Amino acid sequence: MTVIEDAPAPGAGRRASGAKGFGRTLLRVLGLPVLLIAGWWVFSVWSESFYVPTPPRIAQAFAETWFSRRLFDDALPSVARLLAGYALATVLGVGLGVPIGLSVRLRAAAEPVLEFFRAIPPPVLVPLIMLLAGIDNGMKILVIVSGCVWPILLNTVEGVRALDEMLSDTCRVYGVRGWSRLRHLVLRGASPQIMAGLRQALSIGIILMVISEMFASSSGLGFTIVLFQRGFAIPEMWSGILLLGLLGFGLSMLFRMLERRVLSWHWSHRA
Amino acid sequence: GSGSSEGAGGKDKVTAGVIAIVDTAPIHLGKAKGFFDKQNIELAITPVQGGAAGISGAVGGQFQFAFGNVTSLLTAKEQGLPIKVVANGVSSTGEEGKDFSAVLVKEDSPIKTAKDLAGKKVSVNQLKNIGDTTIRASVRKAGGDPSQVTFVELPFPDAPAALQAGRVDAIWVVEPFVSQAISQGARPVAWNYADAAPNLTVATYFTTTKTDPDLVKRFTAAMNESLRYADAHPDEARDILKSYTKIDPAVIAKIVLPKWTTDINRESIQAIADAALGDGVLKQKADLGTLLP
Amino acid sequence: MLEVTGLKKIYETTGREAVGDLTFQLDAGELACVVGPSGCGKTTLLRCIAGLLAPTAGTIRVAGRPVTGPPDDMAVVFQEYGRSLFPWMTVQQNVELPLKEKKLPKARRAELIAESLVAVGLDDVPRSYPWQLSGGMQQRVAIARALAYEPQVLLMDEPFAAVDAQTRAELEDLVLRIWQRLGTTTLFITHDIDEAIYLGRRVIVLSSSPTVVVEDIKVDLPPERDQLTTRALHRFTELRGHVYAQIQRAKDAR
Amino acid sequence: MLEVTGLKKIYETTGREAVGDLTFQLDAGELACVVGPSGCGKTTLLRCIAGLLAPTAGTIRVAGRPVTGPPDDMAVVFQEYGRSLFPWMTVQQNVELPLKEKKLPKARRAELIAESLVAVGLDDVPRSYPWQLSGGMQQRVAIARALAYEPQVLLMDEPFAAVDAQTRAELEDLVLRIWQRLGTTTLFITHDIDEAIYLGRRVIVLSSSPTVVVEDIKVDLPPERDQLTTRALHRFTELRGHVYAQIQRAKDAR
Amino acid sequence: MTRSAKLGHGLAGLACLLAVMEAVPRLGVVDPRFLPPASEILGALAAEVRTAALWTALGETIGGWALGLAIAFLTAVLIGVVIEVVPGLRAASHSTIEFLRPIPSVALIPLATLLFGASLGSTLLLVVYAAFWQVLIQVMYGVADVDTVADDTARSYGLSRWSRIRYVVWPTALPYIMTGLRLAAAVAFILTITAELVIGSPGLGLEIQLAQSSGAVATMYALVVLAGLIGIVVNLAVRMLERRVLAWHPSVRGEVTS
Ligand SMILES: Nc1ncnc2c1ncn2[C@@H]1O[C@H](COP(=O)(O)OP(=O)(O)OP(=O)(O)O)[C@@H](O)[C@H]1O
Ligand SMILES: Nc1ncnc2c1ncn2[C@@H]1O[C@H](COP(=O)(O)OP(=O)(O)OP(=O)(O)O)[C@@H](O)[C@H]1O
Ligand SMILES: [Mg+2]
Ligand SMILES: [Mg+2]
Repeated sequence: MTVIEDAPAPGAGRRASGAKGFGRTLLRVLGLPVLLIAGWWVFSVWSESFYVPTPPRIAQAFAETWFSRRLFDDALPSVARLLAGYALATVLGVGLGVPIGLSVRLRAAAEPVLEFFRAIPPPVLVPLIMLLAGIDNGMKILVIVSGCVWPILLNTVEGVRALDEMLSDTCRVYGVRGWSRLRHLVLRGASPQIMAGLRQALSIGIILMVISEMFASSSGLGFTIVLFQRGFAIPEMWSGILLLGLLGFGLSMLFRMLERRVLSWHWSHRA
Repeated sequence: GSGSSEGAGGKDKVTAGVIAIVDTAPIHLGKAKGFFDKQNIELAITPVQGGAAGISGAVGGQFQFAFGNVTSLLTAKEQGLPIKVVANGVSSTGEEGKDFSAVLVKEDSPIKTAKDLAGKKVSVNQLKNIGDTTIRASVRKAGGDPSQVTFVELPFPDAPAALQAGRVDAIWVVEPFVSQAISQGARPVAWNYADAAPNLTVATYFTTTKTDPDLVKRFTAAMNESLRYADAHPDEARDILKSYTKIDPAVIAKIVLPKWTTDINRESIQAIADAALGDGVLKQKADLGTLLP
Repeated sequence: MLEVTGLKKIYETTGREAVGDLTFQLDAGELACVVGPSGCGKTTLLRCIAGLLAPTAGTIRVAGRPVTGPPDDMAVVFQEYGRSLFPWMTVQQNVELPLKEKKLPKARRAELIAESLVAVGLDDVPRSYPWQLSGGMQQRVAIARALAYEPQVLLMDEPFAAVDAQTRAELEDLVLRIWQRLGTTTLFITHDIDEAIYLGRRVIVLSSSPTVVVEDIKVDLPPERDQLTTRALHRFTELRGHVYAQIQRAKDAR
Repeated sequence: MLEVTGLKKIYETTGREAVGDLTFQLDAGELACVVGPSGCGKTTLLRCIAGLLAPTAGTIRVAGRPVTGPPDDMAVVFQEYGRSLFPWMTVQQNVELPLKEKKLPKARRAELIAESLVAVGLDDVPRSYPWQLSGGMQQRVAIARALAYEPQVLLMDEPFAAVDAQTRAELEDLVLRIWQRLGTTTLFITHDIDEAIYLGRRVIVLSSSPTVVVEDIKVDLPPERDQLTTRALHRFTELRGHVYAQIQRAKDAR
Repeated sequence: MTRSAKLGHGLAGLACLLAVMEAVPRLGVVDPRFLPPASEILGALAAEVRTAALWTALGETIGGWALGLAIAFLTAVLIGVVIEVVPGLRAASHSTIEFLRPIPSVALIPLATLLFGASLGSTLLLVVYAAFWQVLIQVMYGVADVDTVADDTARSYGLSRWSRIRYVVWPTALPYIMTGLRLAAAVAFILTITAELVIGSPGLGLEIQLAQSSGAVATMYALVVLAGLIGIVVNLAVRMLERRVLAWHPSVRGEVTS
C-alpha cells in the first residue's frame, strides 16, 4: 500500500511554511552540496595532488581572483555574450523548429542537413565561423548559437510533432489558423518540451561561452580559466570553474522562475 | 612514479607526449632510425595538443617525457611543478629571413618594420606565452614601444585567413604557415625568435623529477643523437614530416627548418625569463638551476 | 446543405472498415440525430464531415462545396470533450478563442461568452482551468464554445453524455432554442434514443459494420417540443420502440 | 466494508468546496448507486475513497482500515476512461497489467482477459491500441479491466456514459451478474436515474455544493432484476419519480 | 509520406547544402584558399577514405563514443528515474544538479588527464560528463509529464512502485528520453572529437587537429564533413529505434495515418 503523495513537479515547489519548513528547505538545498564538498576535501587532502587543491585554498583563490575588477572586465562581457547568443539561439531554434515540426516534408528535407551540422564539434566549426564573422564578439556569439540552437530546435520539433490531435482538430474546426493557431495551440502545447530544450541550451551555452573564448580572445571568463590552466595556476582555475558553476546555478534559478510562470497550467494539471 | 616498465627484451617502455609539428621531427626521425632502441628504450610517441597538455600529462604520469616551449616550462616551474629539462628541443636559426617563425603583415600594409607594430593588433597562438614575449623583444629591438602592441589569440592555422580578411594587423606564425602565408602574399616584418636572443632555445624535452635518472640519461643520449642526425640530414627530416603531419608535400619542400642543436642555450632562456618577468607573464625571477640539467 | 454520398472510410493502420457506404442529406436548417451501436462509425462519420479525416471513397458536400478541409462557420463538440479543451486556457479563454478568430469586436465577444456560459450553467467559473472542473462541467464548456460561435453547421458527438438527467433536459431545450433562433443545420450523435426522438426532426439509424443507413426515420411529432408533454405522447413511445428495435436489429445483424 | 464519515474536501488551488460533509456506509457485498447534479462532487468522493485524494476533513475506512493510499483489491473505472487507458499498450495488455501485478499465473490471466473482453463485446480487437477504438469501445476496455481484476471493492464513475442503449443494458446485467457471483462491494456513480434504480440496492442522492447526502433510498424491488420486467414495475416508476424530484430539489437548493 | 519520398526529400536537402558549399567559395564570398569549394573537400575526403589510418582513427572515435554514450545514457536514466520517483530526492539534488550541469566538460580536462592521461579514460570522462546531463534533464521532464489519470489508474489497481515506473512512467518519459538520446549522441560525439583534439587521444579529432596544424585546409574540412556524415547516420539509427519503440505515440503515429 502506498502513501498518498504530493510529488512536487519541477517549478511547482510548495511553499515551505514556518521556521521548520525553512530549515527543511535549507537542508534540501544545501545538504548534497555540503556532502560533495566534504568528499572533495577528503579526496584533496588524501591525494595531495597538485591538481586537486583543498577547498580553503580554492576559496582563497576565489576571493583574490574574482572580488576585483576582473569580475567586470572578464565575467560581465562573457555573460552578455552568453545571453545574446542564447537569445538568438532561442529565436532560431523555435523559429525553425515550429515549421519543421509541423511539416512532414520540410522535416524530411531538413533533417539530414541539420543532423550534419549538429554532429560537427563547435571547436572545429570555429575557424569557419571566424572566416565568416571575424574574431570579435560576433564570432563568439555565433559559436554559442551554434551549440545552443540544437536542444531548442530538437525539442521544439518533437514538441510540435507530439501536439494532441484532439486540440489541433479543435483548432481546425473553429478556423483557428495562422498566427493565432501558432500562439494559442502550437507554442503553448509544445511549451513543456521547448522549456526542456531551453534548459538544456542554457548549460550548453555556458560551455560554449568558454569554448568560444578559447579562440581569438583576450578577455572573458572562459579565457581567464584557460589562461589559468595553461599557467598552472590550479586553485585559480578551479575558482573560475566554481564561478561558472555559480553562474549556471544563478541563471538556472532565473530560468526556473520564468518556467514556473510559463508552465503553471502544465504542472498544476500534472501534479 | 616513473611509469616505465620492462618491455619485451628487457627494454624500457617509454611514452613521450609530443606536439605533431615541424619542430618535433627529430624524435620521430630518431625513433625511425632506431636511436632509442639502441639505448634500450621502446619509445611510443603520443601526439598532444599543446605544451600545457604535455606538462599535465608528464606530471600526471602518462608520459615519461614531453616537449614544451621554454615559457610554458618556466611558468610550470614557477607554480612548483616538479619538471626537469633533459634535452634541447628546437632552436631558432638566428637568421632574419631564414627562420621558422615570423611576424607577417598583408602585402599592402603600412607596417614596414617591427617598430610599426606598436599600436597595432597582432595575433599569437597563445597569450602570455613565448609569442608575445619574443614579439615584444622584436619591437623593442626595432626601437618601438612594446607596451603599445595589442595581442589577440588566434591559432596558427586560422591566422593567415584572419590576416587576409583584415581582422588583425599582423600575425605571428611558425612553419609551415610562414611559407604558406608568404606564398599567399603576406610579407614578413619581424623574425621574433631571431630577435629575442642569439641562438634562442625555443623548446626543450623534459621529464619529471620522479623519473629514473638512468633512464633519463639514456633518453638524453638518444635524443641528442636524433637532434644531431636531423640537423645533419634535412631531407630525411622533411621526409619524416610526411609520416606524422598532413602538410602538403609541396609545402614541405619549401619550408624553412629550425635549428636542431643539442646545446641548451642557458643565456637565451634567461633572457626570455627576464623579458617574461618584465611583461608580467612570470611573477618571480626564474631559477634556471633546478629546471635545466 | 449537407450531402453525404457513398461515404466509405477504412482506417489504414488497422485495415478496419469503419464506415461502409453511407448516403444521406440534410437540408439547410434541418436537425437530424444519428444513433447506432457503439463502434459503428458515428464519430468517424462526423470527423469526415468536419473535414478532419479524408474519406476512402465517396464525397461530402457542405453548402454545395465538396469538403477537403474544415468548412467555414462550422462548430463541433467532440466526444472526447476533455481533450478538446486547451488546458492552458481558462474556461472563458477557451470559449473566446474561436470568436477572436472570427474577428468579433471585444464587446460582442464578452456578450456571447457571458450568454453561453449562463446558458450551460457555468457562469460562476469563467476563470477556472478545465482541469479544475468536473467531467460534466468540462463537457458543458465545450458546448458553450460551440454555441457561442453561432455556426451555420453544428456537429455534436454525444454532447450530453456526462451530465445529469436534469441538466441534460435543460441543455436539450437550449439546443432546440438556438437551432430555432439561428436555423443552424445540426447533426447530433447520441446513444439516448429518447433524446434522439425528442430533439430530431429526423433520426438516422446506422448499422454496425459494414456501416450503412438502416433507416432514416421522419419524426412526426408536433414541432414545438416540451420535455413533459412531448415525451408523454403516444407517438413518442411508439417511435422509441421502433428505433430501439432497429438498433437491436442493426447490432444483431453483425 | 466502506465507511465514509464527515468527509469534506476543499481544493486548495481554487478554494472550492467540492464535498461538504458526507457520511454513509456500505456493508460488504452491497451495491449502491450515487446520483447527483453535475459538478456536485461525485468524482471527488470516489477519488477520496480510492485513496487518490487526501480529504480535508473526515475519515474513510475500507474493510475497517483507514484509507491513506489506494486500498488493496480495489478496481476503479474512471470517468475520464480515455485517459485512464495506457496508449502504449494494446487492449489486451491494458487488461492484463493489473492481473500481472496480482501475480496471477499466465493461463489464468489469459482466461480472465478473454472472458472479460467477450463480456464487454470486444473479443475481436485484443491487439488494437486504445486510440484505434471508438469512445464506447475505450470505455468498455476500462470496464473489462476492472471486471477481470475481480476486486473486492469496485468503484465506477459513469462507466456506461459512452455506449448505446442496448450495450448499456447488457453491461448493466453484466455488472449485476459479477456482483452476485463475487459479492463485490460496489459503488456506482451514474447520471441515469433508471440505471441507478435498476442496479442499486440503495441509491444515494447528493446535493450540489455544499455537498451532503440528500437522501439514502432503499430500493425495495425484487432482488432478481430483469431489464423488461423490473423496469415495467409500478414501484420502479414511483422510485424514478421520487429520485428525479430529489435531484431537482438538490439542484434548485443551490 | 513513404520511406522513399522521405529519402528523396532528405537527399534533396543535402544536395542544396552541397550546392551552397560549392557556390560560396566559387563566387568569392569567402576566400577559396581558406574554405575550399565542396568538390575539393569531397575530393580530399575520397583521398582520406583510402588511407588505413583514417579507418583506425574512426574506429577509435566510434568505440569511445559508443561506450561513453552507453554509460552516460544508462546512468542518467537510472538516476533520473530514481530522483523523480523517490519523494524529496529531487528537491535535495536540485541545487547540486544545477550547479554541476553548466560546468563545461572542457574545463575538466586537467582532471581527466590527471586521472586517466591521454587514454580512453579521459575521453570517456569528458564524454560521459557532457552526455549525462543531456539525458538526465530530458528524463526529469519526461517523468514529470505522467498523465494524472493514467497514474491514478495504476495506483488504484495497486501497481507497485516498480510496476508504475515500468508501465506508466517509463512509456511516458520515453519520447523525452529519445530526444535526450539524440541530443546526447551528438554531444557525446562532439566531446569525443573535442577530447581527441585537445587531449590528443587517438581518433578522428586528432586527425583533424593534425590537418589543422599542417595547414591542410581541404583535408581538415573533409574530416569535418566526415564527422557530419556520421551524425546523419547516427540520427538515422536513432530514428529507426524511435519508430520501433514509439509506434503508439502521436508524434510517430500521426505520420502514419494522415
Ligand atoms: N482539480 C481540481 N481543482 C479544483 N477544483 C476542482 C478540481 N476537480 C474538481 N473540482 C471542483 O470540484 C467540484 C466537484 O467536482 P467533481 O468532479 O467531483 O464533480 P462530479 O460530481 O463528478 O461532476 P460530474 O457529474 O460533472 O462529473 C466542481 O465544482 C469542480 O469544479
Ligand atoms: N484512429 C483509428 N484507427 C483505427 N481504427 C479506428 C480509429 N478510430 C476508430 N477506429 C475504428 O473504427 C470503428 C468506428 O469507430 P467510431 O469512433 O467512428 O465509432 P462510434 O460510432 O463513434 O462509436 P462510439 O459510439 O463507441 O463512440 C471502430 O471499430 C474503431 O475501432
Ligand atoms: Mg464515437
Ligand atoms: Mg465526475
